[in-house]
Formats: sequence, structure tokens, C-alpha cells
Amino acid sequence: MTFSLLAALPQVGEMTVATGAARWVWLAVAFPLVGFLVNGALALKRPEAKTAVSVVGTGVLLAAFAVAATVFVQLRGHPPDAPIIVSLWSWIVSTGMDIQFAFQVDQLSVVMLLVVTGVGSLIHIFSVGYMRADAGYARYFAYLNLFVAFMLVLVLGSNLPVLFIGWEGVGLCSYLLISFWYGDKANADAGKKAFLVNRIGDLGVLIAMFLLWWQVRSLEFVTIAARVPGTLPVDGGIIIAITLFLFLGCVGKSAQIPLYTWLPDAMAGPTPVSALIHAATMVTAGVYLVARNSVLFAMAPTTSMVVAGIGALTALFAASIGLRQYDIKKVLAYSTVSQLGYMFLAVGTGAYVAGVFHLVTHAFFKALLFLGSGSVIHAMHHAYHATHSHEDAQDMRNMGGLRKYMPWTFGLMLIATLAIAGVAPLSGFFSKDEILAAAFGRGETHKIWLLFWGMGLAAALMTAYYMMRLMAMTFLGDNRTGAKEREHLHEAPWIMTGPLVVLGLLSLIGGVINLPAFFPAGPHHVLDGWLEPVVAAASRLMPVAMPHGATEWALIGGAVTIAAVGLVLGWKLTLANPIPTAHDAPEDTGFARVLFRKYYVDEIYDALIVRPLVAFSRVVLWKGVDQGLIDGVGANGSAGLARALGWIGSRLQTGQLGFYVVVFLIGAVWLLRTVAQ
Amino acid sequence: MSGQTVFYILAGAAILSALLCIIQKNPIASVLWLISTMFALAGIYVLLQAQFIAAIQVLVYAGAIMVLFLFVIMLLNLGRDTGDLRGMPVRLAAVLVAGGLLGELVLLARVTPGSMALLRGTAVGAGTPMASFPAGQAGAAAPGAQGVVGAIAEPLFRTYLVPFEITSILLLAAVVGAVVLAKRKL
Amino acid sequence: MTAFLASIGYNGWILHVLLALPLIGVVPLVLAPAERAKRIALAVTLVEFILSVGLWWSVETISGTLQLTSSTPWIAAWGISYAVGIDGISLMMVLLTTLLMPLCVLGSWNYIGQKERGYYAMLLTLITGVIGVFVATDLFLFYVFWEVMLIPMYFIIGIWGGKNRLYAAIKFFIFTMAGSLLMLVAILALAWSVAAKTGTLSFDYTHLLANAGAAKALAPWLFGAFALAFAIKVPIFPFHTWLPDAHVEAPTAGSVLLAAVLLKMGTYGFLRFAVPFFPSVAASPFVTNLMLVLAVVGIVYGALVAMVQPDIKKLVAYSSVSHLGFVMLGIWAATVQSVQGAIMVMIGHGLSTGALFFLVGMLYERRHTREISAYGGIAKVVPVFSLLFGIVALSSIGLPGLNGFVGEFLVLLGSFGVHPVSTGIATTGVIFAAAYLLWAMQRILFNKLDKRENEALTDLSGRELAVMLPLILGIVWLGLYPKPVLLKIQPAAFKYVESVRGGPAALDLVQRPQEPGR
Amino acid sequence: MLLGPSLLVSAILFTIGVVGVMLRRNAIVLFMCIELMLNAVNLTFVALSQVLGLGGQVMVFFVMTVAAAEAAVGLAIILAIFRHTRSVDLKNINLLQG
Repeated sequence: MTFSLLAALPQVGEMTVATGAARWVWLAVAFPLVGFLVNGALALKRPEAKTAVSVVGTGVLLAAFAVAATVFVQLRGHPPDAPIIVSLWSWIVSTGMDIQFAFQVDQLSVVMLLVVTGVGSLIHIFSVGYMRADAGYARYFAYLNLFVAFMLVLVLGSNLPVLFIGWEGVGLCSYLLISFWYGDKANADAGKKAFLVNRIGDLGVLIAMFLLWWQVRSLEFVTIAARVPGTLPVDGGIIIAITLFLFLGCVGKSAQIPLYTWLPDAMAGPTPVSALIHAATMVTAGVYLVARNSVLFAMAPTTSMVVAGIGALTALFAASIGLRQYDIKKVLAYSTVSQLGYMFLAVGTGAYVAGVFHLVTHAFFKALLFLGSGSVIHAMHHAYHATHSHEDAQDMRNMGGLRKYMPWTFGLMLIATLAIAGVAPLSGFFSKDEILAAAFGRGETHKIWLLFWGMGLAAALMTAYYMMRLMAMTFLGDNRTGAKEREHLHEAPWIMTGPLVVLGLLSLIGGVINLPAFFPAGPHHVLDGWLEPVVAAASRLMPVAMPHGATEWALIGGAVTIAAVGLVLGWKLTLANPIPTAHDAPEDTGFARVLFRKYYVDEIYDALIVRPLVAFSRVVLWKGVDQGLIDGVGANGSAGLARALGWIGSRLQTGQLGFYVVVFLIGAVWLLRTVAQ
Repeated sequence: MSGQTVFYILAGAAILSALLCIIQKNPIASVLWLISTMFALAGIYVLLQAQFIAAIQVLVYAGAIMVLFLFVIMLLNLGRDTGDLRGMPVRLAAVLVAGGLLGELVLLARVTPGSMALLRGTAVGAGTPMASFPAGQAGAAAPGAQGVVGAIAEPLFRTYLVPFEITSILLLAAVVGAVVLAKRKL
Repeated sequence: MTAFLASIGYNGWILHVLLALPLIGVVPLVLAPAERAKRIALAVTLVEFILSVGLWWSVETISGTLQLTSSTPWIAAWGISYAVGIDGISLMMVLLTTLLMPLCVLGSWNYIGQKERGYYAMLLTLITGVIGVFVATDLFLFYVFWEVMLIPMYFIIGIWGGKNRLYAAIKFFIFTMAGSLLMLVAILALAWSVAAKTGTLSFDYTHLLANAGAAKALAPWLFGAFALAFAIKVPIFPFHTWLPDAHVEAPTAGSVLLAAVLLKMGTYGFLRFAVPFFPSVAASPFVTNLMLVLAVVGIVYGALVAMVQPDIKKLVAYSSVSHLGFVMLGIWAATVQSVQGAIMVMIGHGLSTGALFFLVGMLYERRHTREISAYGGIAKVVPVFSLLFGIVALSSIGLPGLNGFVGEFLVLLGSFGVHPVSTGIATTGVIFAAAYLLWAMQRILFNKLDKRENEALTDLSGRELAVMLPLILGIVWLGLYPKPVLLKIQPAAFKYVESVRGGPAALDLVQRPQEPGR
Repeated sequence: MLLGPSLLVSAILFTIGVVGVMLRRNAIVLFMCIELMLNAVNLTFVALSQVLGLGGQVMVFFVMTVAAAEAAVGLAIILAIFRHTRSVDLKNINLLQG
């Protein structure tokens, strides 16, 4: 993109003209895009040039992070009063419409920028080690770079269509990465399922866009935030429809009930992919969308209630399924769905900053957990590969006692587990506590929020339980992998554990971003201050009543005890009786089976929607209407009619002269009679 | 006996022999009866003052064409008795058609020069009905001046010259056709 | 650039040359020996394309009226003249045709084994027919070119087609012919009723348009005849069964042209003739609702039936029915955005479906089967092919950033204001589009590479890449920077909406519409 | 003048000819019946020529020539068919059927 292109472009509406580092924000997108092109070419032409690929792949990400950091610094230096718009070129032009391909730089997008590029770089470094043995190495990095590029477009987009480019782009990349090992059908199916379910969500975003356009004649976030409060009635039918459709998009993308089924299946992709896409970045796009349009959601309290409701319900529902899963990545997948439920509970209650805060901390410890499990799986693969056994390397029942072999991974994952459970000084505690406090606070005025708070608390208990169960089954107790494999178990190489350490640190001190008032030391409410200009309008419409004093302390005490109880229970119950290895473990019975089978939701969807739709379109539409009705009756039918008439005609020509004469004479006589009259 | 009775005798003979001609089982008998019908017709022509036509009828029609028929029957020795009457449904149809036809044509009996004049719309009162048919007058008077053959020749070679030439071409075509069809191999 | 064009009097002769060149090209082609035929055809089509590119600069579409018009009396007695002209819409269609033609010739390089001379001669006559339809501004001339276009297509499908090509060719011919005969009657009736009112019998487009009111009494019937002829061509839902058969049996180049250009004649017909002539009938609630229902049904029905097709070409054919359902939705919603979107979909669909058919043709050339089940996991064996197939499939699904999205987005956005419910249902079509194409892509590219023949597949050759490159460039360019094209077609869309809504396209100037929730 | 009665006779003859054509299956007899019908027509021509002028009688000539030509060609055809199928029965001459 040449500089002249930049200068020649018209600026849009009431935004500050881009100055300083913010003008180069489009570089953050350009770098991964270039990375994608280079790696893509390498994948096609010389896939074995692995070092070149890894250098380009990670280098590009670090460059993007550097750009993000400089933009952050510039914004921190002198925060602009209005969002900075960097318009590259005008994209869709029609009468009264001029949609720009433009990026918006403000506090919220910078936070997301930092998270995406930061965590993304760590995961890229981890992938260098994890994917080294894989043949499709170059292709993997190409897709990963493309994903980051699209994610940045999503985060930086200054209007809904540009956001939609990123929105569908990340869907595409998750499709490509989930079915990365497309050799076997299961992965390809999982990828297709992910894309289709996302697509159902995208339908919502599309319709919301159309509604918005016909109401305010613009799709720019800034213009929407300015015009909507004036033109649309608060809690009116239109604003509820818009926000509900937007939320439908979020449900699809961030895997909330009912469109969450694709996330657990997405574990079919490589583990770093799950860490990046299905924990840290893509799934949080839904939360970002709500936060970005906080004004709309604040103007529609009924929708916010629905958002909070579904968030709480998903948190509880997913956590319950996580209790009985044996595949280490499935547990983490359901944990992600549950934590996303928390975030939506937060933005539903109007605590947008708490939602973003939890998003950031969750990105840290969930990425750490996923990468940690990646190291474990990597080691297990290595061991099973050495002894050519075909055990499932991801099944926790085959692990156990890995503490001795992988001390670093164990230590770091323990930190992450404590963080996610909400143990005091770690980051998870602050973000989750703030959400529950906000929910409780709102509970005073709207009773239903107490129910949501209760569901959140129960989900917290379950989270602590299944995380500790995971740790116990993998690291503690005695090893079940098998005598011969044991020698091959060893710590993952430094290139993989390095990023884990950084993420561990971030999980530890993550809380500092937004320390609550009661915390003795350190700067308070940093993130609140930072995001204040973005959510100011929304919090005026839907103020968040944070409990203070006695109730606040009670809540904190409750949360801590819940966490402790969950952890102890998880540890004790799992190690109480010896755990059978995977292939001789008995089939679960009763409610446990239902949980393990994920409430049979997948099967229900398949039976109720997918199979009947396919059958309907094959039998009724294609065979019935198309072949039968239109072709059968219409085209071939009339042809058949013509042929039949022809046949009757030929029957008349019997060849018998006598017959002809008779017919001829009858005609003659009849003619005579008519003439004679 | 007056012309009237002769006409009726000849007419009866013609109809009778025609009937017998189609009823005969044996084709040769049919041919012969047909020839007798032709002779009866020739007689009627004479009565209608068409003497030349009568002569031609006897000469060409009865003489040439009927002989040709006889010759072909003899050639294919079809003299045997061939029961070739058609089945019941056709007979029914035949009766029906014949009835219909007769129903129509019997009305012709009442046609007289007078009724024709009426048809032509000329006033009946102007003398005899024949008055309104000048051509008829001339036709009847002509034999007197140029003789029977001359009367015919005059319109044949003057007004109807073109059709005459066409018929000659037709005959040529017929001859060629007959030769080609009948020859065993060219 | 415009100065250079003006200097060579480009505007004067270009349209006539575009029409005549292919026909002139046929002569050397037929005389040359068989294997040189394709080279001559390629040369002619390339020259044609290079010449046509000048149109982009020389045609000033701002005013929305017909440009470069020239008219010479042909059958003076009946007021029929050889009149040609071009405006925003037809400019785009002509450029699309001239772009695709050399690619078609290149695409069927070694696909066509027997009777090459005849084949390429047919292709060249097809160009004249197609361009003729888009530039004719004399109704009678339009009808002549409409028939001229039909005959070569019939032979291309009938002679060089697949197994039961005759059935397909005859079905295609009869379907289109039935419609066009009705149209001929309507054209004549219109011309005569106008002649009765104005005293001069003439088939000139502007003349008829000016006083189309004369045929007020017959208007519903005439509109019905025009609409039926174009509906069969589009194809709209009940009249679409000829399309899958024609596509399955047609050779690659035939399918590409059929999908990319011939289908657009139907929609072009609606935009240029059917609706502007009888705006009162077209705007009547019954007609609009009927057409909208048919469009939406077309979208959903086409997508659903495409999902279950075992044959890849039939799948793409039904996807065309679905895509053109969008175009019809855009035309009948009659807001500037939706009509502009409709024209964009017409162009975009031409590129992406054309590319898709080329790719399927290349597969067919290697494996001689179109059954999706015969393939599987070929991404490992033919990576370049899979990459291109992926890009083209995504553009036809309407992934934002590629050309499909821009058109569909504008159509849906434009029609939402006027008919929210039907547009809502149409948007679900976007999901089904993703469903059937991804499912097909998965069964062909991914899954296990279990069949032995698939391992022997060779990746794309230089020639095939040359065919695909311009299309892929077009797809990405239109997706990211459609502004110039959008500006070119905006005036034509604006004028069309004005003629349908009578008076300035009120709905789209920046001013609040009524509550959409009715 | 005998006009009325002769027209009646020709009508009767014509009807007999028609019946003959319909009833008989033998090709030759069929021809004869046609000849009979032609004669009936001749009779009407002659009868009316008294009233309408000699043109009628000229027509008789033409009818005769046509009859002759028709008889010649017809019989030749029958000869050819006979050589082929050894019979003149109409029932089995039906090659030209639909």
C-alpha cells in the first residue's frame, strides 16, 4: 500500500485525523498478510524450508506486536478525545452511501490489538516447536498468519462491513486450521461444522447491519453511537431487534448456547490453534462486538438481560459438561465456553470493562492451559510414537504422575489452574470477582440478576473442581502411560516452555490491570480509566451498581471459599480411587454418561435439523419438485403428449385402401349435405 | 315409341347392368356388364342430341378401356371366382353412405330448365325458360350449320385449347408411367 | 487515454467492429487446417478483448443515457434500423463477454478433440450474438441477435457435449425459443400500438420508450410476454430445469459462457426492456410480490437442491439459479443500492461461476467424471488447483473481501428497506450457499485420498493457470476495490429505479424511510 | 328435354359405383366401379350441355382422357403389385400404413 494511497484518501466524518503512530496502524494488518503470502508461496513451492517459514511467521507477528505497542504508547501519551480513523480507500460506493475500508484506533481496539498480537506471538513461538515434525509446517504458518491478519481487521474495523470482513475471515481461517489434517474425515467435518455454525451467526450480523443502515443511514461505529440515541426510542422494538440480531452473531462466533457445539469439535485442529483461536482471540470477537456497540446494548435493557441470561446459562451448562470429559482438550474447550459465558454475563449487566478485563486475563491463563496441554500431548505422542502403541495421546486416563517428568509444565499449569479457579492474588480472581460483584450489584434493582449471580457462583465451583481434576489426573498420582513409554516422557523443549513461562507470569500479575479499590497496594481501576471514553455513553444509560463495604467483603470471602472448596474436592475425589487406563475403562453410567455424551446435544441437532433438511431437499425438492413436477410434467410431459398425439395419428393410416375410401366418402356425403342446405 | 319410353328402357338397362356389374363374383362377368352399361349410356347420349359423344363413348370407352380391363384380367388369369365382398361393418357403412348419397341426389330429379333459370335469377316470364340460356340455344342450333362433329370441334379448339393440350401431356405421362411400372426390369 | 481514443475516432466504429470482427474471423478459421483453428480463434478473441477495453474510458455513463449510439435504416419500410448504443449496464456485460471469450478458447484448447473448426466458428458467432443483444437499441435487432445467440449455443451443446447432449440441447433450445416467440409477438404489438398513436412505425428503443403508454390496454399482456421470455432465460424458479441439463452436457467453454453471460441476458432484459416499458404493470403489487416470492424461492430452493446434487456441474448450475435469485430480488426491490447490487452480482457471478466451471472442466479433462464421490483428498496431490478452487468457491459463497460479497451485500441491504421479510429469508440463502459449496469442496479436496486414480492427477499446467489468473485477479480486485465499477453502473441503476418508481428515486436520497416493520 | 330424369339416372349410377367401390376387395373391380362413376358424371355433363351449351360435351372428352390415363396407370400398378404379391386382394396391399 503505497504512501501516496494514504495521503490521497478522504477522511470520514467527525473523527480526529490520524496523526503520529496511529497512521501506520494498517501496518499491523499488513505484516501478517505479507507473512501469509510468503509462507503460502513457500508452502506451495518449497514446503521443507522450515527455518525460513518459522522466521517469517514469528517475525511478522512480533513486528505487528511492535506496531501495536507503539500505537499504545502514542495513545497513552496523549489520549485523543475521539477515536482516530485511518481510512485506506473507499470500498462500497452508492447513492448516499460511501463505506470506507478504514481502521479505527481507540482505547478498546488497542487493548484487543495488544492481546491478539501479544498472545499470538507467544503461540507462534510455541508452534515452531510443536509443529516442527509436521509436513504441512509452511501451510500451517500461512494459515496462522492469515488468521491474525483477519483478526486484526476485525478488531480495527471502523465500520460494521469491515468488521464483517474480519468476522468471516477468522471463520474461514478457523475452518482451514481445524481441518488442517484434512486426511481423515472427522477433522474435515469439524472444520465444516465450525464454518457453518459461524455462518448462521453471521446471518444475524448481516441483518443487524441492514436494520442499522435503514435507521441511521450509516454503518460507521462512531456515527451509529452518535445518531442512534437520538433517533431510536430506548428499549423500542427496533433497537431490541438490532441488538438481538447482533447478539445472534456473537452467539455463533463466541460459542454460546445454542450455537456452541462447534467449539468442542474444533479441538480436532492442532493444539496451538485451539489456544490461539478457540481460547484467546476469535471466540472473544463476540464480546468485542458487544463492547464496541455498548451504546446500542445499553439502550436495549431487555436484550442485555437476554445476553446476561444466556451468558450465565452457558457458563453453568458448559462447566457441568466439563466435569466428566476425559480428553484433556475437550475439558479446556468446555471451560472456554463457560468462561465466555462469564464475559457475556458481564457485558449483559453493563459491566463492559469487567467483560474486557476477564477477556484479557482469560486469554492469558487459558492460552497457558492449552499450550501446557499441548506440551503434555506432544510428550505423550513422542512416547507412544517411540513404542508404536496406538493409545489416545489426549486421554487423561492414560496420563498420571507427569509431575516427575514435566516439572515446568506442571508448575505453570498449576498457576493457570489457580488463576482460572479464582484464587486470591492471581488475575482470574479479580476479573471473575468483578463480574460476579457487578451481577450481584444489579441484582438489587432487577431480581433476575441474583439468579444469574447464583448460576455464576455454581459455575465457579465447578470450574475449580474440573480444573483440579484435570491437574490431578494428568500430573499427580501414579503414572498410567505404561512401563516402556515412561522412559520417553520428558519436558518439552525450551522453545515451547518459554512462552508458557511468559504466560504464567502474565496470569500471575494479570490482575494488576484493573485492581479493585479495596486492594491495599498498586494503582486502582487502571483498565476502567483507560476504557472510560469508550464505554462512557453506555454506562450513563445503564449504570453499574458495584456493591461496597460489607457486602463487597462478603462476596469476596464467598468467592475465595468457593474456589478453595472446588480445588480440594477436585483433588481429593479424583485421586480417591485408582483410575483405569483408557482402553480398559468401563463405560460411564447414569448421569455421568449424559455429561460425557455432552447431553447428546450434537446428536439432537443432527437428528432435528441437519438430516431432515438434507433428506427434505433431496427427496422433496430435487426428486419431487425438480425432476418430478417441473421436468416430469412440464418439459417431458408435454413432449410425451406430442408423441402420443403422433401415435394416434399414425394409427389412422391403416394401409387398407378400403378404409380410406369409406372415410373419404363419408366426408364427401357430409360435405354435400352442408353445401346443399 | 316416343323418345321418352326409349329413354326409360335405356336408363333401366344401364342401372340394371351397373348393379349386376358390382354384384358379380366373377370379374370377367363384371367387365361385360360394365360394357353393357356403357352401351346403354351411349344410347342415352344419342337421345340427348350428343351423337358424337355417343360414338366416342362406344369407340373409346367401351372399345378401348374396357378391352384393356379384359386384357389385364385375362393376363393375370383372375377369371376365378373371388369371394371378395367386405365384412359386415363395411356393408353397414356402404348402406349408410348410399342412403345419404341418394337422399341428396334424388332431389336432382326435379331440376328443369325453369328451376335453373330461377336459380339464375332471370325473369321467368321472358318467353320459354330456355330463353335465359343463350348458350343452350346456340348449342342446340349448331349441329345444323357445321354438322355434329363441327359443333363440338369449335369450342374444343377455340375456348378449351389449353386444357386440350394439357390432356395430351397427361396421356403422354400415363403411357410412360404404364411402361415403367409394368416392365419387369429396366 | 480518452484523448488517444478520441483521436482515432474510437467512439464511432468500436461497436460495429466488436460485432463484425468475430464474423470476419470465422472465415480464415474455417479455411485453415484443423489444428491452426484454435490459434486463429484465440487471436481474434484477444484482439476483440483489447479493442473492447477502450470502452471503459470512452463510455461516459454519468448521464445514464445511451452512449455511442448510431443508427442506419435496415428495413426502412417497417421502421427497423440497425441501431446500437451502450450504457452502464451493457458496458459491463460487453466487457465481461470479451474478457471471457479468449479464456474460453484457451480453456478448451485440448478439451475439444473433434471438429475444432466448427467449434471455434460457433464460439465466434456466439460472441457476435451476445454482444449484439447487449448493444442493440432497436427492438427488432435485439430480437434477431437474441435468436442468433441461441443457435451456436445449441450446436456447442448438441455436438460437443456429453452423453445425452441432444436432450439437453433440444430442451435448452425449446425453452428459450418458446419464451422468445412470445416476446416477438409482444415487440410487434408494442411497435404497432405505438405506431397507431404516433403515426410512424419504428422499433427504435428510445422512441418506443417515450410513448410506451400507447399500449396501455395491452400493457399487462405485453409485460407478461416480455417477463416470461426473460424469466426463462434468467432462469427464475419454475422455468429453470433446462439449466442443470444444459450445464451437465455442455463442454467447459459452453458451460462457462452459458453461466457467465447468457443467463445475464434475462436480467438485462428485465432492466432494459420489460420493466421500463411498462412501469405501471411492473410496479403493481401483484407483479412485484409474485416476482419477489419467486426470487426468494429461487434463492433458497436453488441452494437446497444444489446441496444434494451428486454431480458437481449440476451443483454449480443450481448455485447459479440461487445467485440469479439474488439479482432478481435486487431488481424487484427497486432501490438504487439493490439494483446496483444486482448488476454487481451479475458481474461477480460471471467471474466466480465461470472460474468454477473452468476448474471443474479441468478436473473432467483429467478424470472424465463429474461425480463428486469419484474424488476425495486430492488437495495433497494438486495443491495449486485446490488453492484456486478454494478461492473461487469462497468468492461464490460471498466471503467478504471477495467479489461475491459486495454484490450480495448491496442487494440484501437495498431490498431490506422495502421488503424486510423476504430479504430476511433470502439472507438464509447465504448459509445454504456456504453449506453446499463447503460440503462439495470437502468431498473433493479433503477427506481420505483413497482412490488410486486420484493419486495420478497432475496439477494445473501453464495454460490452465493463464486461464485462471485473470479470473482470480478479477475476483480479488472486485472484492477489495469495486468503487470504479460501482460508480460506472450507478447512473444506470439510478435511472432504472427512477423509471420504476416514477420520479426521482425518492427512497434512496438521504431521508428517513417509513418504518420497515410493516 | 329429358334433363330431370337423366340427372336422376346418373345419380343412381354414381351411387352404385360408390357402393361397388366400398364393397369389393378386388382391385380391378374397384377400378371398374370408378369407371362407372366417371360415366355417371359424363351423363350429367351431356344432360346439362343441352341447357348450358356445348362446353359440357367438351368436358366429357377431357373426362374420358383422364379416365383412360387413370385406367392405364392403375392397371400397370396392379400388374406390378400382382407380380410381387401374387394377389390383387386389397387386404394385403397395405405397405403404406402409418
